[in-house]
Amino acid sequence: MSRGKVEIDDDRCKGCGLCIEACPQDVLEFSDDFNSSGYNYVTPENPEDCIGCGFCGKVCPDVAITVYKLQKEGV
Amino acid sequence: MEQYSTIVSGFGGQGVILTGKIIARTGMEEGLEVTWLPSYGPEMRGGTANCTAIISSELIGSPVVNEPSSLIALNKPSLDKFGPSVQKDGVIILNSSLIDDFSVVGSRNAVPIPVNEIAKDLGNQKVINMVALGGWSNVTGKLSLSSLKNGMKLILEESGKEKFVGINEKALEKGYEAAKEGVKASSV
Amino acid sequence: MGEKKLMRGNEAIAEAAIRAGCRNYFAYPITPQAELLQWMAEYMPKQENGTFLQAESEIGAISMVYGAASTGERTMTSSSSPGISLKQEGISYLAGSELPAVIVNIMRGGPGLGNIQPAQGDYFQATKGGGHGDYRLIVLAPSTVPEAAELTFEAFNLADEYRNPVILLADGMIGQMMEPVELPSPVDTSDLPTKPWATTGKDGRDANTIRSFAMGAEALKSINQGLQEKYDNIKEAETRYEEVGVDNPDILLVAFGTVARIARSTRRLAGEQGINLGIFRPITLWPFPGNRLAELSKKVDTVLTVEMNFGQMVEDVRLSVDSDINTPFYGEQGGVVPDPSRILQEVKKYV
Amino acid sequence: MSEEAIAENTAKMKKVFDSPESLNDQHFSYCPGCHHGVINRLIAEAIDELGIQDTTVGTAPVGCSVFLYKWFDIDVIQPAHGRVSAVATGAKRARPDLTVFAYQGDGDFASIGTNNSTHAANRGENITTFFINNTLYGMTGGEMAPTTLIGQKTTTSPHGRSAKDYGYPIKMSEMLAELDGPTYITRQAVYDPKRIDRAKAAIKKAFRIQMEDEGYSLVEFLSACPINWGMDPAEANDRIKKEVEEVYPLGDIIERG
Repeated sequence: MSRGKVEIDDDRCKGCGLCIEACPQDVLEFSDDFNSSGYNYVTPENPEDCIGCGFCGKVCPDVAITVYKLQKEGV
Repeated sequence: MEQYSTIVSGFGGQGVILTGKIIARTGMEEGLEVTWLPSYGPEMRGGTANCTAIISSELIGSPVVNEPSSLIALNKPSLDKFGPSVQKDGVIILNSSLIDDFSVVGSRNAVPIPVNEIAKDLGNQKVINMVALGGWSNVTGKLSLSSLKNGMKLILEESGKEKFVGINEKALEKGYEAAKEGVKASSV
Repeated sequence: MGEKKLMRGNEAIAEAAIRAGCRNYFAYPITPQAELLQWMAEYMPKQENGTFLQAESEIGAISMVYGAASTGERTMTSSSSPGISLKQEGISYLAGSELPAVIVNIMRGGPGLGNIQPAQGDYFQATKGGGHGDYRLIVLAPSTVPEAAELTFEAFNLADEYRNPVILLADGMIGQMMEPVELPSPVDTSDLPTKPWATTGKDGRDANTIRSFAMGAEALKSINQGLQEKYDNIKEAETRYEEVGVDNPDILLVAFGTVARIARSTRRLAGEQGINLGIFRPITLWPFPGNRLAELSKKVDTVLTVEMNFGQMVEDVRLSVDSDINTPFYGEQGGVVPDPSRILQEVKKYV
Repeated sequence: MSEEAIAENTAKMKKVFDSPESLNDQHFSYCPGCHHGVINRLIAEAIDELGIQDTTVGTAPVGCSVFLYKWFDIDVIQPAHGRVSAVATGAKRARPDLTVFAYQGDGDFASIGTNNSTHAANRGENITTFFINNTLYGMTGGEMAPTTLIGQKTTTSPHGRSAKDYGYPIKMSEMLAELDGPTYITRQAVYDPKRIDRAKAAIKKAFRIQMEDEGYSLVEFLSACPINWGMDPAEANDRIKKEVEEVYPLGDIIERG
């Protein structure tokens, strides 16, 4: 079970790839598709490895990323 | 009263600006239309200073006059500059303490008053302008001595200088008296 | 109205602004309007929420006006000709962003450094633009100190009503001279109309933006069309003038500001010589009272324009009257103030 | 993992990173990899966290961030190029109860508006300035700025900036720190999560200083402009680390209590 989850808004993503660089778990990759603006957007290729650290969201210049983190039981 | 214009001129520090303001302020208190226009800028800083005060019972058109009804000349350059432009039947109050030769006035009514000496006798060189203004009141008859005293008092009070009202009143009075002598002197 | 006070034009303007509810004043010193700044420095901090700030530059001052006016507060700056040139950037932005503000220009001689003597050489700058883009300022031209105070007070109302900058255009003589003034009673600033468009924090409403910017061609065109409609409304409602002896004049003289009052002396002299000199004085230089002038001009053969420049308002006069009317011009410049009898000489050339 | 398992998993998850309230749901028009977007978001997050969305007025520059009013859900004033510090001054003086920030680029803050920015700082004007230093003029086509590094090629220094012709990169933050007016001046970068966290802390601190009426605060950001630098975004980040920071070192420059 993954500890985190990342969602990328395909339409907002401009494919700069900074999130791919920032991700410590190699979760993210460029997709094979292009969004409506023509950008080769980023997509979670290995979502199960996400730890919910939020680094990708922090470095994203386009506010395209939402990150979730699994909460500890009882919290 | 028909429009009556006065140029007050001297070097910076002789109180010409204040003198003109007192004429204007007094006129206003008398219910007249008035304007007061200073020369301004670098020439005021240590050079000659002059201002024009106009009093009138009608609306005043131009605040600038090229031929004033009267002139108060506190030094020689002022007399030389403005003396020849005073109206032919106009009045010139001149500071005879500093001006010996007043031939530029021609046939105009020139009243020499030794304002520096009079001020010195009063113990305050700063009141030469009031001595001259007192003389102006006497000779022109446009604003009475008591009205000018009131105008002067109002202006000094408003600028927080009420402690100088007394000495300035005396100076106005002395000038007014001296003008009688001056008139005699010029008609001789 | 209160009691009569003997005041310098610059001081009367400053005090009238405070009484109109102006609480934000930003400026940079320049002769011959320095007393205005000095008055504000003394009295603005004594008002509740009063801001006086001597800016780092004229450009800084007009930009501070832009910022303060954005918050909806009554705001003013003042300067003299070369300083007003520097402010043109900000004035264009104020007009483009539809911000109310009052700008006082106590004109001196130009071009360039010119001198500090009275002049009317900034007519074009004030009425035809000055800055970039299609915009208009309401331009008020007082001819006496009491009128300068009155129009300053009124300028704030006009600025607020139309969300438009207003220029009070007077020459150095009006700034420097003293006349008795009856100042208007101070407004209660809490009674001033609220400005829902102002940037005051979005608390409880959608966010507001103050801008003169629209990227799209159609968008900008539409904004400009809106401005033009507003300018048409101003023309309709706010054109002001004064006329003296225009019932049956031999000749009509057109002048604004100081020259118009000097022309009154000329009228007196002319009357003594059996000449009926009519005087038409635009109080709003923009909107220019061209329609009224056109009507009056039908009564005469000659409309003589007199200005303290080498011919600026005369262009608007010529645009207003029929082409068969003689429209000569007489101007003085450099600080030379036209003398009433010298103007009479000009008048007599045409009657 | 089955769909059901993922769904169950998601239910136990908490959103830890999302768009701030103070930003509108609008796409930025910045180029891919441009740091303006990160900085905009950090400012918006700071506004949210300080609870000042309703009382903040931003001033936008002319240039790439000209659309600040579109992106931020706060009141925004759009001034002339270079005038942002003076306009923010006017707004703050008129309404001292508001939190006013000035967002300025290299040209705005360090060239055409240096007079205005310097004097606002010197007066200790109670505003918060965000200075985006990307070592050139981005919007107009990558021209040389006063902040351009020696030897850096731009469209108006195609042979590299020469000190002989244009002097040296202007260090606005150090220069202003020489004045007695400013309260807090710091230089930050946003090329990795650690520095982004620090930058956000600096923004919040700068805002707090204004909110406590403590005077002028300035946060300078070393910002990447991959397109005009002719680099991909990762290389641009690397350039900041290796070249730009050499000239403009990161960290607090002054902090006065």
